[in-house]
Amino acid sequence: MKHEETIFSGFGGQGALFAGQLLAYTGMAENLYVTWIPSYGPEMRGGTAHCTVIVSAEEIGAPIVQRPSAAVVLNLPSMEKYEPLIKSGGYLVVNESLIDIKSEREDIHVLYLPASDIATELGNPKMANMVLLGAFVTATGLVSLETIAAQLTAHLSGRQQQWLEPNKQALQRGAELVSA
Amino acid sequence: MKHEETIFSGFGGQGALFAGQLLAYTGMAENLYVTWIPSYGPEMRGGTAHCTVIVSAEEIGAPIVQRPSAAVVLNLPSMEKYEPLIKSGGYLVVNESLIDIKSEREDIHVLYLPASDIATELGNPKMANMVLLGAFVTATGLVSLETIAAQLTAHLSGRQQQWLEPNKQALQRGAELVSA
Amino acid sequence: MAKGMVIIDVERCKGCGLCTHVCPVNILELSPDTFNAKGYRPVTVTDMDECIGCAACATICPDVVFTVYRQRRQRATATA
Amino acid sequence: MAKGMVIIDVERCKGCGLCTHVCPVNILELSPDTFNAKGYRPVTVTDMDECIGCAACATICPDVVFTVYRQRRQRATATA
Amino acid sequence: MTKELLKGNVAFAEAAVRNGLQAYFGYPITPQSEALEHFSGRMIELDRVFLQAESEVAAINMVYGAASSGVRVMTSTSGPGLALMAEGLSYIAGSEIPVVVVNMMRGGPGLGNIQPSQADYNFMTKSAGHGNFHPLVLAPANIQEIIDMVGLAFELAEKYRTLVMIAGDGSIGQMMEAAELPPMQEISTARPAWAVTGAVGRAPNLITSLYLGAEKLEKVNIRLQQKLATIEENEIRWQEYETEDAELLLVAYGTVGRICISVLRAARQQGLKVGLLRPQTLWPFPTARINELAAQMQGVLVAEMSAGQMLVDVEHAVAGKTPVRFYGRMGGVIPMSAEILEAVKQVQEEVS
Amino acid sequence: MTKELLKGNVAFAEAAVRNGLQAYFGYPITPQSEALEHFSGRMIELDRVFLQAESEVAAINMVYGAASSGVRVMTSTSGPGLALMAEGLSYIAGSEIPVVVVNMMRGGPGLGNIQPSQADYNFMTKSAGHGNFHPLVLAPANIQEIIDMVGLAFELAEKYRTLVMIAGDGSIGQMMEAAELPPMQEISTARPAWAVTGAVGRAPNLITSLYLGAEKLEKVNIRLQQKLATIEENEIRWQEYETEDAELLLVAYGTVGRICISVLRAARQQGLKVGLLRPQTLWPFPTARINELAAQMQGVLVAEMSAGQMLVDVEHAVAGKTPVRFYGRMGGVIPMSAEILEAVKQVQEEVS
Amino acid sequence: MNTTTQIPENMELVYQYPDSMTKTYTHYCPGCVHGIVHRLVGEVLDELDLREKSIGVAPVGCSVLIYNYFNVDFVEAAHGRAPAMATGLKRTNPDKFIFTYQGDGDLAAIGTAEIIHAANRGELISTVFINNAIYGMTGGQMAPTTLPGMKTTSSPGGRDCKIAGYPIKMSEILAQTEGAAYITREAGTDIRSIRKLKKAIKRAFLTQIEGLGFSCVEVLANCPTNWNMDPWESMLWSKEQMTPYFPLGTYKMREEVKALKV
Amino acid sequence: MNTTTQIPENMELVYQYPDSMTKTYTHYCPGCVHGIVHRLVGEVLDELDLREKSIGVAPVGCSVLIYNYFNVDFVEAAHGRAPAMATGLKRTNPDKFIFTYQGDGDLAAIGTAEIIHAANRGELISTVFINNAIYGMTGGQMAPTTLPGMKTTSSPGGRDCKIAGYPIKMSEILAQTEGAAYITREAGTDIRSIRKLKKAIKRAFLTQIEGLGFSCVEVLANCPTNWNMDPWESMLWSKEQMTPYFPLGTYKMREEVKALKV
Ligand SMILES: Cc1ncc(C[n+]2csc(CCOP(=O)(O)OP(=O)(O)O)c2C)c(N)n1
Ligand SMILES: Cc1ncc(C[n+]2csc(CCOP(=O)(O)OP(=O)(O)O)c2C)c(N)n1
Ligand code: SF4
Ligand code: SF4
Ligand code: SF4
Ligand code: SF4
Ligand code: SF4
Ligand code: SF4
Ligand SMILES: [Mg+2]
Ligand SMILES: [Mg+2]
Repeated sequence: MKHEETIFSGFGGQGALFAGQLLAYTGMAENLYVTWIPSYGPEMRGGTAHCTVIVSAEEIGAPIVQRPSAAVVLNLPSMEKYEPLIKSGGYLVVNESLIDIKSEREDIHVLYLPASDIATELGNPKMANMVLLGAFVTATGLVSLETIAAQLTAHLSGRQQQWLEPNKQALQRGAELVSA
Repeated sequence: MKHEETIFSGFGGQGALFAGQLLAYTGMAENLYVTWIPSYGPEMRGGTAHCTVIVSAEEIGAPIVQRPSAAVVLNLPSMEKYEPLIKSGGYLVVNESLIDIKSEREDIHVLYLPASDIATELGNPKMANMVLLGAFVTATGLVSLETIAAQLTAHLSGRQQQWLEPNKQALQRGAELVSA
Repeated sequence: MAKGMVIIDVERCKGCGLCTHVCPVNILELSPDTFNAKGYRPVTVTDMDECIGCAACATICPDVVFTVYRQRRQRATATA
Repeated sequence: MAKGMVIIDVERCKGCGLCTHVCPVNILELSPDTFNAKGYRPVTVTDMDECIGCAACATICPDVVFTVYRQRRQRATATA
Repeated sequence: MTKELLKGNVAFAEAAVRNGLQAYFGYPITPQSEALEHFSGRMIELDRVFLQAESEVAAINMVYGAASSGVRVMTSTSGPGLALMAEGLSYIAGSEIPVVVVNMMRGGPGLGNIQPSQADYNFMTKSAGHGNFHPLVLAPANIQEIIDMVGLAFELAEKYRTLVMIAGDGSIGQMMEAAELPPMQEISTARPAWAVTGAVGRAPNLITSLYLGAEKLEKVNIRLQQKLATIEENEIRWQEYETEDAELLLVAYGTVGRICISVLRAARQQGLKVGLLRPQTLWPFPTARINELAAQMQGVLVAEMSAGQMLVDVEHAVAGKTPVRFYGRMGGVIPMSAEILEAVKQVQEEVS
Repeated sequence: MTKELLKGNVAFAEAAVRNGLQAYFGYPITPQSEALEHFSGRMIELDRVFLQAESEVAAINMVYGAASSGVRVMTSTSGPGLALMAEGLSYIAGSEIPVVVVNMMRGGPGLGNIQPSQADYNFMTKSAGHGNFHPLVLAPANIQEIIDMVGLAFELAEKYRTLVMIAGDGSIGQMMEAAELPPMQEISTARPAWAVTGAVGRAPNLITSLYLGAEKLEKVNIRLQQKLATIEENEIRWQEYETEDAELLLVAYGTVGRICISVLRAARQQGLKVGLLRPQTLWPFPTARINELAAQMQGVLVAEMSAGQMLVDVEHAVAGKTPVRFYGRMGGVIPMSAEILEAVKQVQEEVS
Repeated sequence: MNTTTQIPENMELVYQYPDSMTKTYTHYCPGCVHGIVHRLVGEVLDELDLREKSIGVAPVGCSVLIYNYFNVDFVEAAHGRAPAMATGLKRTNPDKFIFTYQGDGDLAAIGTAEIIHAANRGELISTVFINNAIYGMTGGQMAPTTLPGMKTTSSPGGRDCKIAGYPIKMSEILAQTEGAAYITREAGTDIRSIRKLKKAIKRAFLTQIEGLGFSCVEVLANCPTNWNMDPWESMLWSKEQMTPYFPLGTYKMREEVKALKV
Repeated sequence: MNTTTQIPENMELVYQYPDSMTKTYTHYCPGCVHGIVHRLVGEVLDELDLREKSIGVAPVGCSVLIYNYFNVDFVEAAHGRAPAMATGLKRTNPDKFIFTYQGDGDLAAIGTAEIIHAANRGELISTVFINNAIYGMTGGQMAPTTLPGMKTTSSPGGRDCKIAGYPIKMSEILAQTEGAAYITREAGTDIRSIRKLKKAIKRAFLTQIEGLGFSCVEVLANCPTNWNMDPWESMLWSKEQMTPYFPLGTYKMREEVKALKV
């Protein structure tokens, strides 16, 4: 039965919350149950932001979890915080561009991607989140890349629509890196 | 055992509350337990005002009573309200000057005094309360007239001190009328 | 003949005396001996013939005691 | 020789760039390539010799990044 | 059925709009500001009334005014704002007009923080202001439920002419879930007979909570209490999960209630016969049902994001029939299902 | 012993002055305005601080400020004013500073009237604001007791750094009785170490209720709850009357408590074995003692000037050991001893 | 009223009981300006034919029972909150005429924020503000408008402004707000001022009807009871003592308001 | 700070970190004027030697954590109540220097009554009032001072003053109160205005110290984050857009205040 509890985490502005939302939209589009819940703190900039996304074939109880089945980490503090918490057999997706440490766990799948570098190459370092998301769903098979791309089209805000194609490319690049 | 539950009642400004307080001060001076509790309403003029004074040889529980053992009534509405409530064997003291009805009860002591007329005669119709109080304590023997007079001296407010002697006379006139 | 007249709603009067101070012809006074049902000495008119219907009394009365009439003039009259 | 000099507390800088707009001799810019621990591109001085010690940078900096020195004048100097 | 992925704050706001909300007055406060923001766009767009008040004190009195004229009106806030509304809420209760208030609870007391909490339970269910009254309190556990409860809240508020509160626990305002919004409802232009709308062809109406004379005010209080009694008779709502064969009962509401669904699943997997009762109305409280269930239980565990407020009501309901234990987190900490499961096991051990 | 005939409002105000009150901030409201008026003369005369605030919201925050610097400070109010203080009270609780508030309860909800009431029991004992807290609540039944309780209130507030309320019921503010005031106490110029007094020779002090981070705020909440637990252990106060051989227990506080003394006398005269327990602290509540007494009783009658608020605590205490019945008046009606006696007889009949 | 009185034919009615008012006997003390202003409000409601369109908002203060005296829908606000309640009413009933009637404790102390923000929003409501320099209802405590040196039950030594603050000038403050269209301070203490006051009330009400913005008429009044004066003495005292501190006059009047015919 | 740097002998220190401030890194967004004003407050506390005498009152708003940045005793007020809390502090600690630091939501919305009455009482406290035309902390909702047409998260179509009310001018209002001794509106958006602002803060603080009455310095500020601008752009926007609506200048200055040397 499909059931993935994923944490997306990074600096404010790195798009962790949006990547999580996009996954939730996609799960919903694929007729799965989903919850998305952000950490929220005093509305000031500069802190870390994370969200928990649950995608499941079954109705969801707790929307937050102590030990996620997966974590997508965009920066070092997130890596340090969530790497130890991932359930055995789970996934850790790492933005290698900004995180220069490696996981020592052998009971989880770890994917390292130079996400920020790829994103910068595609025109905007803020798209690192999409690189990681593309890699994550491809590795886990949780949802299909096509559905994500469709949801991206639907949910990228007006100002961001100019970045639609590059974002799709970022997803694609992430996917390619893990399926390669 | 001494125990008297008295209601003083009249128009606002007729001094029902003060007469009650004076009785309470006097009871205290005579080493009795006392409570004084006013009716209080929206602070507007023109309504009726009443208070309940309990003077007792024993510690006092309820400070208000459904059926007083005595009532001192300064105006007609007060008469109409409290006359029926007085306990059998109790006292009703009536300001005859303003109340032209009579009690038909035979189980209580009723004293009629032309209090306002006497007070006017003594210089101020507002002293009717003292006439009635003098009569009441004399008839019941609850406290002594001397102690009241002493308390009057102690508790008449600054502006009212000019009326001290006339007030004492009013007490005396009331007392004389019942002991006569 | 009187230029004006007032009707007094005795029971509404609280005997505040304000009207007695503003009547330009000084015909209002508090009743020296009678009381109304509320226990106030209500206002009375000493000489209605003197009334000029100026409505000063009605203008200051807090208790809407007065109804005021005035002799019709030739030209249209503004209301108070 | 320089008329002034500034010391920059790199770690306090948030890279807001305000100082770069007010320096009268235009010697401040945000570091194009380095980041401080908080992840900001901190301000740097391109040519300290040009600094006149006017303290404009310190006056506008919201994060108290600058310490400013100025050549002693003959007459007493008012502080900023 | 068209579900959308909706954030709790936006969901309840849009649900209110579609339920024919005529006016919203509020003051920003985390964690419910997105609701106010949503109203600010939607209500104006629909040519209805939206006004950001200068304070919660003003907001609740604006609501009071609007409700007096018989329109559908609401506000939303969180702890400190709710406290500032206490006087107004009491006036509204005394005036017997229908008003809906959403409280997205955050950590307290005082400024506390903005993390989720359930520590306003007593404030809402026991008093919410001075005098003999308290609101009817609904407690949603997911986005669909908060949407549905908005409609229910208006219905109940208007049916009983009473104050209805929706008690969210911060997280429910922030989380997203798929849910279906109701269809857009026409705004009714009819106004109830008691409302102030201008005294045309009838005696003037008066909306007041002032009753001079103790006997008069006592009558009003008796009426209010009777109304509350009627509500207590008719409007108790809760949901049960696997209680038929349960030997240990979990009682929890809101977000903790849904977390307990996960706890229950995990417990059952481990062979523990756990059931869950999730109150959907905090007042009136499902006292009788809990009492009934208590008979079959070896123990009851109450879980809350508070120091144990609903706990007292559960204890009252259980009435000594079986031991009642408590697991609580405070200050904005959301309990994890694993922690509660631990607590369940502990109770299990203790009682067996 | 020199007793004076004192009005309740004046008595507690003067008692506060003599207990070394350094500052009073308040806003007039019936039935406690005489206290504010008394302070207005006495405090200024003694060169202490008296200020009539622009509202109760301001008053409680002035109190909050003054208390933060470690001085002895208080306010007094009634229902609507208390409701407006809810936010401030919660901040004070969260900041753990000692504050004393007198509430002379009047008829509610809303504007209600100004007659005596006990309908703020829940508001005071269960919440008094948002978040996990409630004050320590003292309930005087006569003038001497309110005088003594003012001293006690300051003592407890300062000992536990907590919020203490004195719950008067309107009539106690208005009535006069003979009582003895305490001697004039010197004002202590010492300030506690936690107070803000200017950071001279020490690290800055901070008075706050803000704790970012759920774990931090949870710790504070745990400390607050532990403090409440300690208070519950040490500070329960009540008075008993003829309970030794009683078969029927009256429970009542404040003015109703003293009325029940008359009820008890009358009942005993009629051969009814009635006893009375009068809580002097409403929180913490004499739960254990009532539970203990319940064992010997055929029934318990709770009398209140409310819809039955303390009733719930008594039921909780009795825990099913014996039937609990209620006699209440609302909206400012003071129950007469004769009415309560009737209720006693009815319970007697019902249970025997 | 004595209806049997014969009215001579050459007489015309120049003053009669306002239709908008009930015949209920007021609870005010003898000579209290509250009564005068009530009457003026009634007359203006009549003249502008507003009775059936009106919703009044009662304050907490001596005029708490104002609703008993008008044939008009009313709500009873919490102390000081009348402008907020009026805002709620007006926003949802834009075709109705909404007015508040407030005392100085109500408007200038506990309700300061609400009146200022209602004014600043240009809320289409009208406020009648009775400044009697005292808390009448609760027994004569100091009001925010109590004069320097004035003795009250909570300033027994006379208001010491250094400690108790200064009498607050609400009209001056309200005039500073953008949304206020008409702010004036009048008096209700003699025939001339009362006639002017009535015009001001009418102008204020018309300001709302014409949609021009917020309007407020401050009325320097009296409180014979708590001032411990007889009514006429209190009128003179109000004029002599209050007016110098609270100068009469129009503090704000938009051009469109000036153009209104009253 | 890099302490190894060699300071040439002919150089003198002209600017250094204020003693009254802690070295704590602030939580403010890059380029936020809150930081500039904090610094100025720190400098003035230093210059007037007030650190050990001071008790600060923190608001609820972005500057809620101000106490972390000063070596000064602090209390954290409820939203808008800082002036009341300051009053309680000052009355019981007349020898201490008490200041509040408040945002526009805090001071001009929910705390309107408290600031006006503190001013009107002539409370001996000083207020620094940061007007950034927005609710910064809660995510950029409309403030009472938000400009006409300005888009915020709660005025998504731009502030429509007919509905949402007009930007409120607090300095103009506070200047109307008797107890205010010094009320000025400054800006924190360029070198000249910042230097002037510092003098104003110093004057305000001295006003309290000399017992002259209430003082308040309004600061036109910025909020790059919620205005969606880069910091410098926000400074220019503040100057260009806010100043016309909120004219800079001294709105009230008692003679004795004018005489103060700053
Ligand atoms: C929250 C609250 N605080 C206090 C009161 C008590 N109170 C009633 S009226 C009033 C003041 C009345 O003064 P004012 O507004 O000047 O009206 P006036 O009686 O002088 O006409 C006060 C303090 C209340 N009802 N509610
Ligand atoms: C009673 C209450 N209502 C609302 C809030 C939420 N709140 C916190 S700060 C704030 C506004 C902040 O704006 P401002 O005062 O302008 O300060 P800024 O962040 O812009 O500096 C609000 C509405 C609160 N904490 N308490
Ligand atoms: S109408 Fe004029 S003249 Fe006639 S009684 Fe009245 S005030 Fe006097
Ligand atoms: S003014 Fe009116 S109430 Fe006063 S005395 Fe004259 S008629 Fe009577
Ligand atoms: S002191 Fe003046 S010249 Fe030197 S860096 Fe700063 S702004 Fe530029
Ligand atoms: S102003 Fe300060 S924080 Fe901003 S870039 Fe310059 S040094 Fe850095
Ligand atoms: S107390 Fe004063 S304001 Fe109130 S009715 Fe009497 S005179 Fe008028
Ligand atoms: S949100 Fe705005 S006001 Fe707050 S710190 Fe950031 S820039 Fe400054
Ligand atoms: Mg007044
Ligand atoms: Mg702001």
